[in-house]
Amino acid sequence: MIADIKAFLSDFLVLGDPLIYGADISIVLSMVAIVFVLSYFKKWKWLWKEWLTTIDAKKIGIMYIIAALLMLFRGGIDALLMRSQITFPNEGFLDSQHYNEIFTTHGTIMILFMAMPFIVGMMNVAVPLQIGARDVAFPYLNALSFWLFFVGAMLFNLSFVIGGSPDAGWTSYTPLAGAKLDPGPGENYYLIGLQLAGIGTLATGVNFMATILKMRAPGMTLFKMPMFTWSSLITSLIIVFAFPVLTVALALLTIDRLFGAHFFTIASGGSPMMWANLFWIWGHPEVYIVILPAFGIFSEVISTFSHKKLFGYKAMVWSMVLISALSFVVWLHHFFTMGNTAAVNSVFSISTMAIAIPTGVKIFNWLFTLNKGRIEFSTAMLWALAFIPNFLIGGLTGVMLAIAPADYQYHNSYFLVAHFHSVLIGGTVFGMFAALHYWWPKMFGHVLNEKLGKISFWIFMVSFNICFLPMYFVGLMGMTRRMYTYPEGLGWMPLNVVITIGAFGMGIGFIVMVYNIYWSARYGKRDKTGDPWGGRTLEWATTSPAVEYNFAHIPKVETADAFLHMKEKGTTGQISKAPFKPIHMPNNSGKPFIQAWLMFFAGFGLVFEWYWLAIPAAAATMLVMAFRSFEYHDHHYIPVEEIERTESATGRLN
Amino acid sequence: MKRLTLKSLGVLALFLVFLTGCTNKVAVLNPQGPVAKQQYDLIIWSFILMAIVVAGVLIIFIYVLVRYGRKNSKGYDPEDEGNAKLEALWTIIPIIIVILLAVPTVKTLYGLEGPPKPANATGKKVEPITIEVTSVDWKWLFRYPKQGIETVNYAVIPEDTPVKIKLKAIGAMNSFWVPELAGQQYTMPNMPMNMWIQADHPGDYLGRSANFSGKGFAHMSFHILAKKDANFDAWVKDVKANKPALTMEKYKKLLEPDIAGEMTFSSYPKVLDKKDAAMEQHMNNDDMEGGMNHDSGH
Amino acid sequence: MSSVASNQSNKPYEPLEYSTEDGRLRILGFWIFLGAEIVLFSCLFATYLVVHSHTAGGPTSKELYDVKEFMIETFLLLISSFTCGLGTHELRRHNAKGIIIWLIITLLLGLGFIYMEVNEFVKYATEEGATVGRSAFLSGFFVLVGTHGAHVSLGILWMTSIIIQLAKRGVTAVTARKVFIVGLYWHFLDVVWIFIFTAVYLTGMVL
Amino acid sequence: MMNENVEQHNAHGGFPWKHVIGLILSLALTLIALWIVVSYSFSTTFTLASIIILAIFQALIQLLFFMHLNESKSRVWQIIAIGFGFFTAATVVVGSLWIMAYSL
Ligand code: HEA
Ligand code: HEA
Ligand code: CUA
Ligand SMILES: [Cu+2]
Repeated sequence: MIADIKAFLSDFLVLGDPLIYGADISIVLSMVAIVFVLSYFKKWKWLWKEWLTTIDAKKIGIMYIIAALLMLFRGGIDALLMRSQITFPNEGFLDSQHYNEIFTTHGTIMILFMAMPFIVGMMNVAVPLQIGARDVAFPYLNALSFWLFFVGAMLFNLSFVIGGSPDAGWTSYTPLAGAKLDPGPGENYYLIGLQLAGIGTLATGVNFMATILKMRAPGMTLFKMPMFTWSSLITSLIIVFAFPVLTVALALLTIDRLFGAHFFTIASGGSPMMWANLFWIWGHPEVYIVILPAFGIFSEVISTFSHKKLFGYKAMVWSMVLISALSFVVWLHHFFTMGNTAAVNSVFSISTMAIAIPTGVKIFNWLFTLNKGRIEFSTAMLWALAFIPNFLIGGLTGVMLAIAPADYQYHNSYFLVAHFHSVLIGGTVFGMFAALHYWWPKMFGHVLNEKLGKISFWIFMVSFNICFLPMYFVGLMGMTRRMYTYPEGLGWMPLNVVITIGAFGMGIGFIVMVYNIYWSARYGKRDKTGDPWGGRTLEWATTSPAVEYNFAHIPKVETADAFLHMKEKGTTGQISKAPFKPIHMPNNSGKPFIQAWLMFFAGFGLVFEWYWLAIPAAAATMLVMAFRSFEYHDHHYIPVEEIERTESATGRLN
Repeated sequence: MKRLTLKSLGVLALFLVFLTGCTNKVAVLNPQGPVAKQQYDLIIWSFILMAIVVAGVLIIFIYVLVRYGRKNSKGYDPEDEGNAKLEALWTIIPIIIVILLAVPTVKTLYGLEGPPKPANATGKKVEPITIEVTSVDWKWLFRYPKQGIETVNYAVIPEDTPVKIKLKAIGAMNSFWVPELAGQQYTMPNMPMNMWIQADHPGDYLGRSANFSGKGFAHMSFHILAKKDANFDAWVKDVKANKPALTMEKYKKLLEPDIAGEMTFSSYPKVLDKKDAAMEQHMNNDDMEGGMNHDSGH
Repeated sequence: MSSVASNQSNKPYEPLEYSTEDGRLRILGFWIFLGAEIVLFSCLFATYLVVHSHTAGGPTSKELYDVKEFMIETFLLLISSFTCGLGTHELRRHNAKGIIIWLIITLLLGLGFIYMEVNEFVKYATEEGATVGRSAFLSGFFVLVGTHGAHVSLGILWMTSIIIQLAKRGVTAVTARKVFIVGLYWHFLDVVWIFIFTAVYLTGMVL
Repeated sequence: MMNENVEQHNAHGGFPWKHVIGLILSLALTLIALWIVVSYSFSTTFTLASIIILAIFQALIQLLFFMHLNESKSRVWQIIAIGFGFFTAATVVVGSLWIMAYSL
């Protein structure tokens, strides 16, 4: 009996690795600490009422962003562990299995659990405000999206301590990731964790498309929308049409692994390449999902801090539309080297290169927005400016990869690794950092310290180049990705040392940023006006942080840069002036939280093939949905007195 | 702000040094055969075009920052919102660049389908040789069907001779990459593929798997030894005379997941030749029911 | 009910399900979701078609499919789509009873379809040894057709819940929207079936 | 736009002609497709091409006659959503078949 339990535990828990014991201990300790702090300050009820059951997009956005920062930390630690292992030849810091798990979780977490929630978080924070709406179209669904993402991320991270992490790369190619070559729960975690988060993301896409299409303030025609809203609309569109593909790919591989089907196996006629095909049909649009919102943010930031209209507004919009359509017809460039005919490779080579054209249009429009401007080098602006040359390098190396015969030489080498970090960090991460500094006052009511912000910017940005530029060369020297070690005598060592130094430098830059967050929360300048930067769009028309209902009166829009126009006309006061009408708001609800956690248990059951857990949990999920369907009283009115009280508390009424 | 752009220029300069100077260790930029050479030419051509784009963008970037980055710079115009001519310009130039890239890309793609053209000026046509390359977890098997030889983790080829590589996989996918001789192709179970390599000079060219295949992946490197024609024939003779035969038992052992050193066999089980396709299928199957009579129609 | 019918008498008539902001939003949202569903099914179709010939020595499509069976399944669904449409038609006339009757007929037809499909699957598995794990072709077949079947089953549960709500509350802006949306879903599943009918069954007879 | 809605109203006043026509058309198209296949009198290419075209018409019938794709103030967006869905779907199916042609 005891032996049975022991055997079970040693399978269940990941044993025998000091690093993981360390993680176990720190997880337990931080859990205990959280529970203690919450109980000590009697915050349980507050947590439940204000956060866990909230369906206010602004708060959901903040939760997304917190999750994203935590995941950036986790993914960053993974990165530093990897770098430590491959700095010198023949190191023994991590063994092969461990290294494989780490790059898999690093890539997966960074893209799906860091970049995605960061973006969706920013959309939640800014889009309803920018279009002058009170919330998103489906607030309840929005909360469900968040909690699905959250439990997906939790499930994925759990693999580290229970059962073992996935180890087949974030791309999870079959047959390597199939049941035969990769038995055990690790890969199941990947499949189910991504599935949960992916469904949440799909719902977000639907939600934001409906929000932006239908809930804009009166007068805000499509071509008067702020650029971030435009980018969110187009990103949502890509999400809606790309994520179902991920859903299917994951489901098919799950069915292969759990129920013995033969989609991607080698045996019984399965087609391993079909996985690569489906994965990239989703995967390529995915990289534009994570870059387009960043483009939108750069447009906002560059225009705001050049104190000038965005140059070529229409071209900016149409180039994004074109990018979104093209993003669905280029996926094969990720497997040029899988023996395709020359015709296939030619077509996909050219379609890929074509994306350079609309992207170039955007780059030049940003440059010409700066032109004739009055450039103010705020921290947010520095991130936006640094984006231009850094992303340029990444984009151009992308075009080099798009040349199929040349890709035969670059594919899966560090040249590729360098490319995608250039665009993911130089584009997406820089964009998110710009957004963080830009919208921080809108989220929390105080600005981040500029000096610390600039220090962290310079450290991070310079280290980023020290880290990733040499990677292009090690790639050309023949170093392939996903090698847990390399032999001596190939001349790869010096550059790898430089790369690792850069990686740690980025860590330091990030620490300064975190310190800035802490410092500013305590001492940072409070933003009383709601408009700290001389903003141009509607989110700056309301208070910082925005009140629950966003705007006491829905603003009327006449031009693009609506708020700037109001300021020029002197009509800004109208948004918060009496007389008020009661405001219709949806009720908070615990159901999304509960439903998501039920799905977590269903997922956990599937990971270990414990159907006694999976089936009841899934059934309970359906039950919650049925309850929801029968729920008719899910909204309330904020009475006029309360609006008056809130508005005068913000000092906007007298 | 200037620091940022200067740095980018520095980086560019560094890149140029790498291109012109010590490229011996930079395998991709050191092509040693016609296949790699074609790819190298494309790389250089694309690099030149990219450098032009970088220069163009950086010049504008530096100009606007320097000109409009000061507190009281003249020419501030908050209403400046577009310029049809300029916008047309930066749509058309990229289109031209893309065309300049696309044409040689397509040409090269079709060119790579056949054997490389003879490299030396004599232009004499040489009979290609064929090597069947199979990746197994985690080693490379090289089979010379005509010579009847099998080697592990290294292969010998005659110089200036097109070598047809037939790629197969048992187990996970890998990718066959010898950067100095040719860009890679995947090895895939159930999908035999071909590629060509050719070496201009005798030498020892390092290759490795470029596609992750599990625990032993990092150790999946191999050597391609190019020899003068006569030496190649001598090597074949020597192997035939002095090396052991690959038995079925030994072969099955090789298929087990493990890393291995270099090995040489004077022959391999003939059954592998005959029931080649069926045999690979068999080895790849995880259950035996579908086994040998799997339709290998493709 | 009468209060709803007479509202906004000065404005031109607007179907009830579009009469509130919430209703309009949800209907648009559902259309967008259907766009996503199209892509979801397209991946299953692509996979099925790619592995169609990979039978690994097991049963082939020609051996399995039975014209009579899949034609009956097709007619059941086509007619149910029609009766569901009549439900929406009654909705526009604010006739709760009419809606409920047509929706129940739709449900029965749907149940008939599911019954036939389950029978078909069981027959394949028991008589021909054709299971998901037999070959790539069969994996593709069962998962594509099964996903559609799962959608139909879900639709049945959903429609049942809406019939109950309608019986309890009559035709209001909210129930109208729900009836309309479940109708969209049902018609959509018919569209998917048409493609299954074409790309799986009919094509399976040819190739 | 308002006029459209009025029309909708009238269309729903009496006998559901639109639905009946939709049903008849869809049954007819189904039977034609079946006949093309079971008559075995056409080339494979022609058979496949024609049944695919018939299926697309069927889908349009459902969308227009039963699903009211073409009504409401957001019909542009509805049509774009469905249209982009079909664009992606076609890309996925045709692209995959082309790429994986070696194994068909
Ligand atoms: C934010 C994410 C992001 C972005 C924006 C991009 C953008 C691009 N990517 Fe990248 N890519 C990734 C993330 C991203 N990529 C990831 C994660 C992978 C690897 C995944 C893995 O295998 O793990 C990858 C892999 C990848 C490959 C596969 C390589 C291989 O596996 O061998 C290719 C090949 O074509 C490619 C190409 C491109 C191109 C052409 C662009 C273009 O969109 C770039 C366009 C921009 C410019 C070109 C610069 C500005 C333009 C001008 C100034 C105009 C003038 C220029 C010209 C005319 C050239 N990418
Ligand atoms: C948005 C996505 C994203 C981001 C931000 C990053 C960020 C980083 N990545 Fe990542 N990476 C990927 C996406 C991303 N990566 C993907 C998709 C892969 C492919 C995976 C696969 O092959 O399957 C990959 C693979 C990958 C590899 C290749 C591994 C291999 O193939 O063997 C390497 C190697 O150096 C690497 C390094 C880094 C580094 C150094 C950072 C740094 O930028 C990280 C910097 C951040 C921090 C460091 C913050 C954390 C702070 C602390 C931890 C505080 C403590 C600090 C100190 C002690 C100094 N990444
Ligand atoms: Cu008319 Cu339904
Ligand atoms: Cu891509």
